[in-house]
Amino acid sequence: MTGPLALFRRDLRLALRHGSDALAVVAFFAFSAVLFAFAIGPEQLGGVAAGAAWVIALLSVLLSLDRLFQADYEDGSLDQLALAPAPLAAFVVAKLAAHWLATAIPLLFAVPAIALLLRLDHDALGALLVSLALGTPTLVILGAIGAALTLGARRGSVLQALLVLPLEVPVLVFGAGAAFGDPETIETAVTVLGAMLMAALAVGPAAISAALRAALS
Amino acid sequence: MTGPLALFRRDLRLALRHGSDALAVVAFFAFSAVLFAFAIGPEQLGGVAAGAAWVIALLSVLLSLDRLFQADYEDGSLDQLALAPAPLAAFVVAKLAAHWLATAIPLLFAVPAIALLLRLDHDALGALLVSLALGTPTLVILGAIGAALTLGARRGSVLQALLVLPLEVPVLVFGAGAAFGDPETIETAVTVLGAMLMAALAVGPAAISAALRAALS
Amino acid sequence: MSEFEGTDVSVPRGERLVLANLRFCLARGEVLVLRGANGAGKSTLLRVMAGLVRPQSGTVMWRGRGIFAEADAHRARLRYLGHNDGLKAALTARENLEFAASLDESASLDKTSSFNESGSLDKISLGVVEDALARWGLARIAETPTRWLSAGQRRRTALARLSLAPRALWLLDEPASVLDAEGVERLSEAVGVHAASGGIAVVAAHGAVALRGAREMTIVTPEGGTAGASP
Amino acid sequence: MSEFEGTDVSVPRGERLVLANLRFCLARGEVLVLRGANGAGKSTLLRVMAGLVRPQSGTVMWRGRGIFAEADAHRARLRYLGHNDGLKAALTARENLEFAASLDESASLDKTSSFNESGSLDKISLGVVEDALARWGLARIAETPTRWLSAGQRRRTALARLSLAPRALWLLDEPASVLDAEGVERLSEAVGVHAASGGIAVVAAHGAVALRGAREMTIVTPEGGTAGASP
Amino acid sequence: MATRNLHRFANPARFMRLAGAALPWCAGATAVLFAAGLYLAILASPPDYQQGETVRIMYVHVPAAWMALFVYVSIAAASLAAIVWRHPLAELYAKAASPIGAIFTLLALVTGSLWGQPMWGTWWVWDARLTSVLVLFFLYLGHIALMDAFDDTARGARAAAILALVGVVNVPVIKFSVDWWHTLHQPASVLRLDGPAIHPSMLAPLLVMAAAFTSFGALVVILRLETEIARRRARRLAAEGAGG
Amino acid sequence: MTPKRRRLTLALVALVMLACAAALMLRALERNIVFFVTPTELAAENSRINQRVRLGGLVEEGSVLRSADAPGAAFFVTDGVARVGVSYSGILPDLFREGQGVVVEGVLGMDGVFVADRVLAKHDETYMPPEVAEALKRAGQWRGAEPAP
Ligand code: HEM
Ligand SMILES: Nc1ncnc2c1ncn2[C@@H]1O[C@H](COP(=O)(O)OP(=O)(O)OP(=O)(O)O)[C@@H](O)[C@H]1O
Ligand SMILES: Nc1ncnc2c1ncn2[C@@H]1O[C@H](COP(=O)(O)OP(=O)(O)OP(=O)(O)O)[C@@H](O)[C@H]1O
Ligand SMILES: [Mg+2]
Ligand SMILES: [Mg+2]
Repeated sequence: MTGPLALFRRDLRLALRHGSDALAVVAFFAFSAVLFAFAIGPEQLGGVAAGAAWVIALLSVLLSLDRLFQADYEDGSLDQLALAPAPLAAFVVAKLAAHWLATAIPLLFAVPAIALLLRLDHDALGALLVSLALGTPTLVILGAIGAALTLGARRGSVLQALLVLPLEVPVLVFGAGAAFGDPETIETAVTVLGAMLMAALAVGPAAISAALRAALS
Repeated sequence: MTGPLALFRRDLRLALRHGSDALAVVAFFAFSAVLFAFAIGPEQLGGVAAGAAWVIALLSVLLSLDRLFQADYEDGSLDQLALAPAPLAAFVVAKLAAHWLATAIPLLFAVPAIALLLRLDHDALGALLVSLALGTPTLVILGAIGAALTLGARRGSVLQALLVLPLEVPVLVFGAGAAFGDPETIETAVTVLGAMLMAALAVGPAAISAALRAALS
Repeated sequence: MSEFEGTDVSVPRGERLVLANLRFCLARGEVLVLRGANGAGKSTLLRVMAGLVRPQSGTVMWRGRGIFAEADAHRARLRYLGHNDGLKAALTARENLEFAASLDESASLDKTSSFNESGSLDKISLGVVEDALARWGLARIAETPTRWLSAGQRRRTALARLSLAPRALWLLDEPASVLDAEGVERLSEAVGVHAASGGIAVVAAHGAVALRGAREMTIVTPEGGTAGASP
Repeated sequence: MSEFEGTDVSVPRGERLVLANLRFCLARGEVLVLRGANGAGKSTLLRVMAGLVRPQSGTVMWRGRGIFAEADAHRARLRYLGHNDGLKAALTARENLEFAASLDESASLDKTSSFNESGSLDKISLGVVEDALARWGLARIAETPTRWLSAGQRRRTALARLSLAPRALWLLDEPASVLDAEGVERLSEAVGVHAASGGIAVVAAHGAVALRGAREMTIVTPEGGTAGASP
Repeated sequence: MATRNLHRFANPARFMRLAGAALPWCAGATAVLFAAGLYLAILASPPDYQQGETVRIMYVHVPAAWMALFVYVSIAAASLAAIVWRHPLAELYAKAASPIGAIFTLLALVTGSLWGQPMWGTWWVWDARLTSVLVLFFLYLGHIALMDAFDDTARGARAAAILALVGVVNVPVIKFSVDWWHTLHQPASVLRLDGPAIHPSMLAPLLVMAAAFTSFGALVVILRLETEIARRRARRLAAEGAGG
Repeated sequence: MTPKRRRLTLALVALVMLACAAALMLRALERNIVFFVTPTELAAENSRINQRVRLGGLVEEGSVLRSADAPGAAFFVTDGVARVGVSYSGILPDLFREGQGVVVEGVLGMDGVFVADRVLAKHDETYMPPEVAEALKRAGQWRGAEPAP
């Protein structure tokens, strides 16, 4: 499994060196939170802050996903990955893990600051962090399915949004639910998010690698 | 001026055929509005809808800007444009106009539908439309300066791009102000937005074409 | 008489000079083949000649006037083809050429043009595009998005830009690299016609080239920071 | 004895068959040069041989076993180089090769490997990478991001992957296209050594190739929906 | 040579002979079943003890919802066959069936909404059943869009097949959402463990209508399959003609 | 052999994950993810006061008070254990009647009265002609409307 590990390291390095995508996600997140705080005003913020934070986080994570495989596809790297001895699904997992680490982790670090800005209380912050930590990997996997399916398609990214939207809504509903609710709903929601992540992990890599092979053929 | 006109038509055609970036913006806009409705729940939506709609619209317009010149740069088209007989600044204006038309106009058309979804009232819708129509071109120009500076990204220009970002905040603040406030603030805000657009138009194209030439040399 | 000449051209790349005190001198109707090892600086020199890269020192002149001082005029007289084809993958070969043709039109109206008989702009460029497609053997695949074309078909589409309008200066960076024998034939014929009508062509190339009457210039990979050219 | 063979291979692209009932047959140590006009289907055939494209009909076999049935084993025995170099522009040549080397390692540990003397994985691959860089004349530019390299330097980096680990089958799509004379020399030597040690190489090429003892096969552009190959 | 080119459609051709024979029967069955079903549903069945005459929406809503699910499952099965065995007909079936499935889904959504307004007091709520059916509708749309988003039909078919398989998770969610969650939508009346909770006088028309919908679906799928195969053949011939 | 075993392992891992997913889902479902809360649940949580909630249950028999000149009504919603008083001033759906399932949307005030701004009728899966319903009632086999599970 050195191959996938190497891909993981390479993608992280690209994210750090090039910086554009990974940092853009956090910048986008912070930026939108500030805008939100401005646009909505402190009085009304309380009730909706957690939900808003979730939506913003989701949008930020989605942001760079539509080009997840594009660069590798265009410069021929994807050919090399598809022809490497390790199974393509393993490379997919490595790539998604690197993407998640490079985007979601900085985002999680930014969340407390954002929470302050949006006047989230302590419990809500905890719930938000937990639900984001559990929900974002699922979002990444689902988005990657869309990205792989639409690789080389006409109107790729619109199509991707169309494909991914219905699949991601449930994640958001439970994620936001967890961030909002009382302890008991939080526990339920967290369990459901966990279940969704497991299911996405079980189905995602195989589906993605099948879609990538189709794109290359 | 047939050259810039041809570029304008080509970019629009690419946007419609490929859809990749331009239509994605509208998809993203609709997508986030739906997500908002889900995450916040219809009950609490009323008070925050206008602000949310505005933030989402702005984020959508910003979305594809960072890759505005990337494709042309990588496939060699930018070389051809820089060597065409018409001045590069004219091509830049054509490109930005096409981008704005392909992203902001569909977005403005989508706004009423989204307003329905978010249960916005009539006045807020009007103010939102006006402020977006005036504010988005400025955002596009400022974002394009950043995009041109980061093209071929040596660290220095990333820094420069970071300097451009704060310029967008005032646009956002006044835009949001216009969409929210009472008629009088709206008038002020609209005037300020107009002034900003003029300034951006005066400085932007020259700055952008200089940055592009630097990236190509 | 030298139409296009450069003196003492030095260009730094990264920490070192890629081109150092290089000179060239081209008369009307001349074809220059640039040779040199990989990384010697052929592409860099072509970009200098196009006016895309401004040398750190030295001058590049057309009929005795600096090309950077008269950048607009210089752009209007040249055609450049780089390592990248400069095509949009989503557009067909015809659409790509139509676009290239309309980029020229502002110029061809200003200058004496070879097709100023009559008709609307669109009609003119349509005829020209049709012609260029035929001349490069692209008629049958003109309606396929260039994304699906083979490497050589794409290169031909890029080269077909040469046939859109007469230009005094052609700068071609390894134009034959993925062409088949017939493509190379068409290319050398095109360059021949161009030179015969008084045009100048600078062509970077490796290996044998079938350009009749071409002069060769080898760019020497700089050793110890010094670069030169052996004519 | 034929090691690698294909029978009746047909591949549709768009609405028509690009390859129709094509057959090939390669013994150990054999080098096959694919020829054919632009768009004839050379690249397509190489992708079929790599197992990337599954033909609509026909079989491709290695030692009598279908390559698609044993896809993993087939991937582990081949090295493919397409029109695109498959390099990351932000990484240096060395980093790109290190990455390529670690992609192989899972395989080279499973199989008999030519460099299993000792040392940690990292050390092994470092030595191999150093070696490959030197063998393709890249030592001096190994630390430059490939974004800044010349076209030929980038192609050499891509080719240097061939020297990372021994593979039974090389599939090279116009590998010499932007190489200088010295680069072509290195390439033909590498192919020669590969063939001498029993490896098979399939090389798409236009123009003259300096591959000793190579067999040629021309892919004919299909007319009226029929394609064939003249061996 | 020519036979080899047609190899891909040899199998469908044989199938289409069978389908061609079945077509008139299908058309006849559809006409008869619809006539009987509509008569039973509109004239011959009683009103409900609670809902009154509004209950007649059921005779459209429920068969449409069933068909929406059934067609999706069949597409997923065909997609599996297309991916694993590369069966040419499977891919064609998926392409032919998915717009029909989308229409049935839309019909279920619209009739459900129309029914919800008088019965529940709202056109729409975001409960688990309604939301998951909406997701199904979007999946159908995505499937259709993906099918012809590529210049290469084979590529579109593969992508769509993968999507169809991924989307299968949604089917049990739709079916069991009413049991798993507190939904506004009612639990199952017909397909439930302790027998139908619908009086036979209303169950009979419902089942007849369901049969009518099924045979109508089959009819349209066969027609679409025929046109698709004919179109592909024509395009292939045209391409070969242009080549020569 | 090796690749085959690897594929098998991958398939097994996927299966295990799916099993985990199912297990987690079942665990979550024990708690019943809610479109609405029941009166008992509402009573157990004071935290819900002054927040918007959806409350589901049956309209208690004999509890409905309507005023003659305005639409709307006041009634109790019960799940057989606890009950909550609801006031509503909008138009009621056709199916709203005593003993029938409802979902009401609104805010629980400090005084314990639930002020609804939306009332949705919920009905069960039973369909029959009115005569049959009558007959069943007369025969004493009427199960009546049950609260939703
Ligand atoms: C937009 C709103 C609605 C949607 C999307 C919807 C969706 C569905 C679906 C997917 C099924 C099939 C479930 C299965 O096979 O188990 C179904 C069945 C059914 N629906 Fe709806 N429905 C809606 C509104 C309604 C309304 C308002 C009513 C009645 C007041 C209703 C009554 C029924 C009945 C009686 C069944 C048959 C249950 C069974 O399978 O035994 N639906 N609905
Ligand atoms: N989607 C498609 N629609 C139509 N034609 C296609 C499509 N995809 C590929 N083709 C055609 O298939 C052929 C593919 O050729 P391939 O790339 O294998 O050529 P090649 O022999 O490698 O040519 P070159 O020498 O130019 O590299 C081309 O003629 C191309 O136009
Ligand atoms: N930013 C940079 N840092 C260091 N070196 C650079 C940089 N940019 C370019 N170079 C070097 O400058 C030279 C550019 O060469 P150029 O592309 O002109 O070569 P060429 O003669 O066209 O080669 P080829 O035959 O391979 O196309 C290369 O040696 C390259 O490594
Ligand atoms: Mg070069
Ligand atoms: Mg090729």
